[in-house]
Amino acid sequence: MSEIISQSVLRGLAAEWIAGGKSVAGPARVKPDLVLYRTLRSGDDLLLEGFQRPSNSIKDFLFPKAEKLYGYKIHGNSIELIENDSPEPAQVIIAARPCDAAALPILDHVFNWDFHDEFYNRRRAATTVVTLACSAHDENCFCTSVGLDPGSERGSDAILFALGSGQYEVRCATEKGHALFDGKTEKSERTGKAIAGPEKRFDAKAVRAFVTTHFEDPFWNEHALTCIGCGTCAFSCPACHCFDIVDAGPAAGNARVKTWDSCQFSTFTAHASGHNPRPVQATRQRQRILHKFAIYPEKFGEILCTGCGNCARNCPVGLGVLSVATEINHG
Amino acid sequence: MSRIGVFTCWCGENIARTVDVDEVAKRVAELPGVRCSLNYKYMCSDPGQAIVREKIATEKLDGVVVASCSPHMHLKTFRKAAQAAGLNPYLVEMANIREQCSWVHHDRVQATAKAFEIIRLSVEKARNDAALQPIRVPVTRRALVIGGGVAGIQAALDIADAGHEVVMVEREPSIGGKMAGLSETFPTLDCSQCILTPRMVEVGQHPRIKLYSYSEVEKVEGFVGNFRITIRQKARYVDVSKCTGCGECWIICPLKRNPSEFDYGMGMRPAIYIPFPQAVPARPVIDKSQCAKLIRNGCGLCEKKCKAEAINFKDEDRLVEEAVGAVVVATGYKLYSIAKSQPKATLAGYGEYGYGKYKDVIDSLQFERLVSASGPTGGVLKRPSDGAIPKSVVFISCVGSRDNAKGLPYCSKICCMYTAKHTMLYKHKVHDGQAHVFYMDIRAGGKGYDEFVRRAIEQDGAQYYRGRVSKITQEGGKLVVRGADTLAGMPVTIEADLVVLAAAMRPADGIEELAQKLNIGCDEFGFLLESHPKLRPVETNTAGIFIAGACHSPKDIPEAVAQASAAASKVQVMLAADELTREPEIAAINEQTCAACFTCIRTCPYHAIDRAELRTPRGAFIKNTARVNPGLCMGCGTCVSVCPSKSADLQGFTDQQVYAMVESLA
Amino acid sequence: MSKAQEFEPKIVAYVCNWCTYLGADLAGTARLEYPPNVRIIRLPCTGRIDFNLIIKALEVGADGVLVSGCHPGDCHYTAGNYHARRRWILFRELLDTLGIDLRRIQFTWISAAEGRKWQQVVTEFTDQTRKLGPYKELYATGPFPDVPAPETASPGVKSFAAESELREVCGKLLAEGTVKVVIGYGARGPVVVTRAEDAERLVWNNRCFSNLTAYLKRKEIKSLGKAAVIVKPCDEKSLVELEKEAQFERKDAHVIGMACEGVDQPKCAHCTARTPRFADVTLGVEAGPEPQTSPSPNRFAALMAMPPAERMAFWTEEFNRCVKCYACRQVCPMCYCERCIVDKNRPIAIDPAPSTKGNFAWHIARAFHLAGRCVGCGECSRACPAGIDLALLNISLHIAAQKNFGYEAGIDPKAEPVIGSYTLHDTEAFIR
Amino acid sequence: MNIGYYPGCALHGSSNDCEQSLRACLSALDVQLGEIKDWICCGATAAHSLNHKLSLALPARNLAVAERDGFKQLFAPCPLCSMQLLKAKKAVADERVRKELSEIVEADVRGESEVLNLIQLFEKIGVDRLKPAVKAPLESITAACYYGCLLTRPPDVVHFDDFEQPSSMESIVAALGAKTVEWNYKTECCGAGMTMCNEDIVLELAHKILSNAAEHGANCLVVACPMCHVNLDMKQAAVERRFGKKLGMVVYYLSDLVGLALGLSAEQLGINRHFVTQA
Repeated sequence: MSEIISQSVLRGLAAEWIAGGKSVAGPARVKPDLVLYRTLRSGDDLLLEGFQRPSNSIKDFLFPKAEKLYGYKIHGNSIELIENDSPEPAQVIIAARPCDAAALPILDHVFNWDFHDEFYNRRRAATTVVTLACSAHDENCFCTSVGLDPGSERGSDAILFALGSGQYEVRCATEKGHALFDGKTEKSERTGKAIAGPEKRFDAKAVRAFVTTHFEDPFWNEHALTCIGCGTCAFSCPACHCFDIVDAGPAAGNARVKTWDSCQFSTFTAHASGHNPRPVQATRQRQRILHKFAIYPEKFGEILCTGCGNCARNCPVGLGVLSVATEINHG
Repeated sequence: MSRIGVFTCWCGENIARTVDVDEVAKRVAELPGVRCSLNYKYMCSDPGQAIVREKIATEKLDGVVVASCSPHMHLKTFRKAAQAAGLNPYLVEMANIREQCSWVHHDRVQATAKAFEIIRLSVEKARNDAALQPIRVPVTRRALVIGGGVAGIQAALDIADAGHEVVMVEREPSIGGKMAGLSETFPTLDCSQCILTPRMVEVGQHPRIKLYSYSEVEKVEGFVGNFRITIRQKARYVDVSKCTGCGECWIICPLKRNPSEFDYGMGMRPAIYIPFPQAVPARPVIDKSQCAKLIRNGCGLCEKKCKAEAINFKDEDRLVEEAVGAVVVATGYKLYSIAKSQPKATLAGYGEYGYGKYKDVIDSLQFERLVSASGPTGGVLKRPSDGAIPKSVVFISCVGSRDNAKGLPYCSKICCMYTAKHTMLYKHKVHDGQAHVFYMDIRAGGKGYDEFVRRAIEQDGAQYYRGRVSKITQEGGKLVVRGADTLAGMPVTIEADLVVLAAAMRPADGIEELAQKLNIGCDEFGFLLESHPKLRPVETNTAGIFIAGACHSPKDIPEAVAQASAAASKVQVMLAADELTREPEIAAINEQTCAACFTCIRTCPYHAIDRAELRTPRGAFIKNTARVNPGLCMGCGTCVSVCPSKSADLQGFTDQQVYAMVESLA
Repeated sequence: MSKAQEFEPKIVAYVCNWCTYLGADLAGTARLEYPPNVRIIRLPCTGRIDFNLIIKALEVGADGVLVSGCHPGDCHYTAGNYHARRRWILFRELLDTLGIDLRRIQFTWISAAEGRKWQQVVTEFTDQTRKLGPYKELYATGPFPDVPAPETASPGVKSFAAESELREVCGKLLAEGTVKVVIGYGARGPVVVTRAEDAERLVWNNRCFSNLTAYLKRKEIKSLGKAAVIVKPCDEKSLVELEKEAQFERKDAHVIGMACEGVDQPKCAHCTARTPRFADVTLGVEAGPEPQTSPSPNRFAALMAMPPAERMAFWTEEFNRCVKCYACRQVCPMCYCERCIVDKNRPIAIDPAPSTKGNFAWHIARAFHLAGRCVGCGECSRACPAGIDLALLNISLHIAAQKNFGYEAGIDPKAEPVIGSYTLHDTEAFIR
Repeated sequence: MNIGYYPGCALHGSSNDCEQSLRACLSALDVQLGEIKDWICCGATAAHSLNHKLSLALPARNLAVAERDGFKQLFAPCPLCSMQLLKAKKAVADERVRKELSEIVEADVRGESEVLNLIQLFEKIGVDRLKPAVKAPLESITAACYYGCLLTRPPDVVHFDDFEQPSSMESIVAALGAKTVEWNYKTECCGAGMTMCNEDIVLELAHKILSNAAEHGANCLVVACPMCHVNLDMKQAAVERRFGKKLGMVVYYLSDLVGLALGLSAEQLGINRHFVTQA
């Protein structure tokens, strides 16, 4: 027997959560050709079909682009610190893509590695992730190449499978999932099944082998010539987690803010002395692939990429992990 | 910067009456970075300054803010006091709580609150101050004088007598300028050559004056104290060192019939000539457009005749470089050309006066030559057409000047005076002659000037008509001058033998190109732009370049000489020390981050920024950059605000300081 | 409200040291009283007052900003105020487009002798700002009519006829060694080809969006030797501006101009300049734009038709999506600074965090740095992952430069760039 | 070349000889004169002494009529007419005035057509076209070119030649093979309308003009204005009686000389209708 729920009930539930003070986020059509995960204002703000995946990731709601760590005020020669310990509101992310949810365990490891990031953990605890299995994939999706598939439940509290005609099967994986959906679904024999993933585009192990042994290979120079060094790939990637800490606001009363950073920026590894260990874009592109396919797996045992294809989709010049990895394989 | 001393002044009761100075001093003490905060009745007084010096020592302050009057009043005073106590003067700031607070806000609570915030602004600025050293620029203690007229001569002599070497560049074969061509000068009627020639000889023989005659300034590089001048010595075809000036060559030269530029076409000169007898240097020049030898390799008599073998037909222009610390521009004037076709689109000519059509219509400088003893007619006034003595001469003033339709709206200042002089000279030479003058207003404001004009009218019988001349036609050998006498209220027709036009004064030819070479401005008529009409009349906006004489605006000889001495004294001030010190509050560019777009170079009003290259110690090219020339930058900061990558900054008003001040208002 | 609680506006005044500051001093010596709300910041010249200071004042909570200096012609530094006036004219147009309340920013000329005028200006400006109340509308969200979104690129690749000719030409150039590298378009995006046989990877179709002139500044590409760059007529305009700013010399590059048939970008719908003008070689034949059944909606007009509060709400919404990935900066050929203004942290000129305030400051700086320089290639809007309609900011300044100074970027190689030059009679109706 | 033609009151009336001369010589140069229909008086010098707006409205209507008939160029042989038309053309450049005048004359005045006087017409045809067409070069003619006071004035309205020292007629006359003299009264007034109400002023002025031309060696006068022709030709006999001296100075229209040079006869050009024929 399977639990199913209709789209209208689902939207009603979302409206309920919002009314109940929860912060509900999900895909929304912001502009005719732009779908983003966004905090929803109402149930019918939620977009459930007619798009492949949003061009940002649910990382926005757990590891936000700008997070005030603490404030400080300078009085005379003393400084007063203002803690930022306001409680996080309960949060529901609905209709996330499996490749988004699969990245959460990755972030959990990083933010609880040698230092437990309480900001992240507080927010993570208050968040329930409801995934919507993919019903299609495009030329940029490559979840199958990194050991995932359109229906993978990794990282999600509950997963919806579209059954067509506005019906979805709900499978709750965790208590948080059950807490949300228990009593709200009906029994049915119809079970949903995710579509088959895209065929494997590259062999992740071969990529790992290549990057660990071809550090000086001219391939990097040639391939990265057209990379313009912006932060689009890193910032739209569900798994990328690098951040910078900056002071924002006037000197007298300031706030220390954690913001996203990207290894593709030229100033990312700029030293105060003026030296930059990664002076050209080739070294930065190499670093990104090295971190995702070799360094992170070496440390945490899993590939730092869920194959969502956002980097390829958003890159203004058509690069991204997919194009590098495929070229490494066929190069 | 964490040890700042704040000294709040009462200014007697000017501040203390409306601002609670104790309250302010107490609150300021808590400001970040403030080490000590006190107030005193008269900060600018000696005891007041003593407090500052003492606190700098005892509290080891590294920044001072004096909250009192406007920085324009006492910033220098307190900076000197701090320097005396060993603190770098540029670490001292002022907070204007008098003119901009206590005097304009009478509500005690508001005034006190505002005073505190004004002081906080200055404290934020002081906290981000950097110690600056005055800019030291080496000075080449030599000066360049462009132009050898009376102004140039006076400036050169003053500077040379003060012990500095002078390089004088004169375009004509001889120095002397326009004054050398005059007959007598108003208002004393003393002979122009008699008073000028001795000064010319003095220049020729002065040990510290290097005279480049028949030469022009080709290029000017460098900046105040360090100019590199390229001078073009035009080919003279006479070796000045060998020539003794005996004159055999210009006597033997067969080609006598070339109109003499010095006589403005009134007389002729040979192909090899000196412009006038008292020329300095008295060395001839061969006019290559007329000399048969140079054109068709004919003649060559002068070469044969010259015992000193000084003639050299192979001579060519030579470029010479001179290093100087200051430049005085004294290029003088020329007359408006009156003829129908004008060199500049904005000017129009007087077709109706027939200048250039009727031979006996001449301009004032041509008349000077005709009545000058060294002139082509030996001082006897013979009219150019047939050499007859003119019995009736009409002088027309304001020809071109004060006439918007002709494009020269300004008054040329000296024409009224020399026209009156001309009527006198004419009367003294032709006793039965009658001079007629058409004028609009008589402008005789100088010392003894008006009396001079009255004498020309009352004693020498010049007939003055207040009115304009409409047309001059030639009928039966007579020039019929049709004008109006507005005082009598009726038209006047005079049959004249000679008509003299008092043409407007315009700057010498090529002034615009010279101004561009020197990076100084000129106005729409070409006169050079002074730095400030009242306060700095002989300086220009480019440090180290001064102007004197008619090139700045129409003026008579006394004024030109006075301006020349003024410019010379300014040069002497500059050349007094080996080094020039300048305020260090100037721009500086971070050459690592400069994107070399050079917007700053386009923007800088002083051309103080140049392109430069960053190279490794071994000379390998790293990147292009813009670089500020500390000698020229005046510290306006315009480059700082147009620099996209924020690489340019202004010392004394750095971004760090300004942003800290704005953010302190949060 | 009683006198005490009545709202007292905070006013920041940037004044030049030689005229207005002395004018204020004169008001003091003449004991001319005026409200105490103004806080004076003394700078050597109006030329030194950069646009970002005006925004920084609003950021820190000023309710009114006064900017004043010497009358044109009186500047102690001869031209500082002329340069400043030119920038103010352009900057006001940008602020107006953003919906910032121009009544809160007052520009005036006050000479050292005009103490009375200083008193008058400060009094009137303070009263007016007091009536306007605290500047709550800054960064305020709120309802606004939707601005028509730019048309989207139609799917499907339509290659143009000149593609094969382009491959042939580039192959020959590389084979003969006239150029060492060809910067062109590949299947997925720009491609840098160094070997003749790789010329086959070059394409020419309706997806060739990128403005390849942005690659000419890259050290890695320069080090490869002389480059051939493929430009559409709109990209070619960038070369004109880059040459004016000493970033590029024509002799260093071989420009292959493509006669364009439109690449499905909003700019192509009404683009008529479809033939390159300065290219060394021109390939292909221009075509279109097809006559439009309904003219594409004028997004800029729709934006400017809104009242300022709604425009501000529109931009707050748009900028809130900005994640500061700087794709808009990196694709732009005119953004060639090694260290960008946003990377400078002593002082923090632009707030680095992607907060509302930080995003406004960044996009204002980026747009104003392109005043009179942006050639409208549209790449910043296309590259933005958050879909912010950045083209509207560039259009605002493009029109401003044209309307006020008759200058259009990328057209006339000899025309004086807008920033850094001035005329004696720039329009100054808004300056008191 | 098809040019709009505005005859004005003189050309059909007292100076019809000028029209005859014009039509003859222009047809020889195959230049068609299209007389604009329903033209009215141009206001001459009388109108603006009465009412400034009237002096603008009259010519403005003529401009509107010329535009209606589609003429890009409008030829007005009499300098008074051409000056008035140019004054109206300058006035309508100001949009407010243009609207006002259009209302008054009940026609849309745009003032786009180019106004030509007699000399400008020949300049338009061009010296390089005239020279080859010359069949009988005028060796015997030594002409004093007389412009009169209105052809070149007021300079900021007419913008034609140098208003004090004009030389445009001399270059045309020289192209016809004739010689010209430098003399003093090129642009002095001939008395114009005074010929009706105060004749002796005209006689005095005409005497100065004619005798100065003679003194400078001219054997004939060339004019480009019907009014001047009247005062110098018709009144020459009266001048000779008043000042008791024989002048016999033939006064040609510029079109007469062009016609003669093209080989036309005096009768065709209407020269026989002048008062002073061969000296």
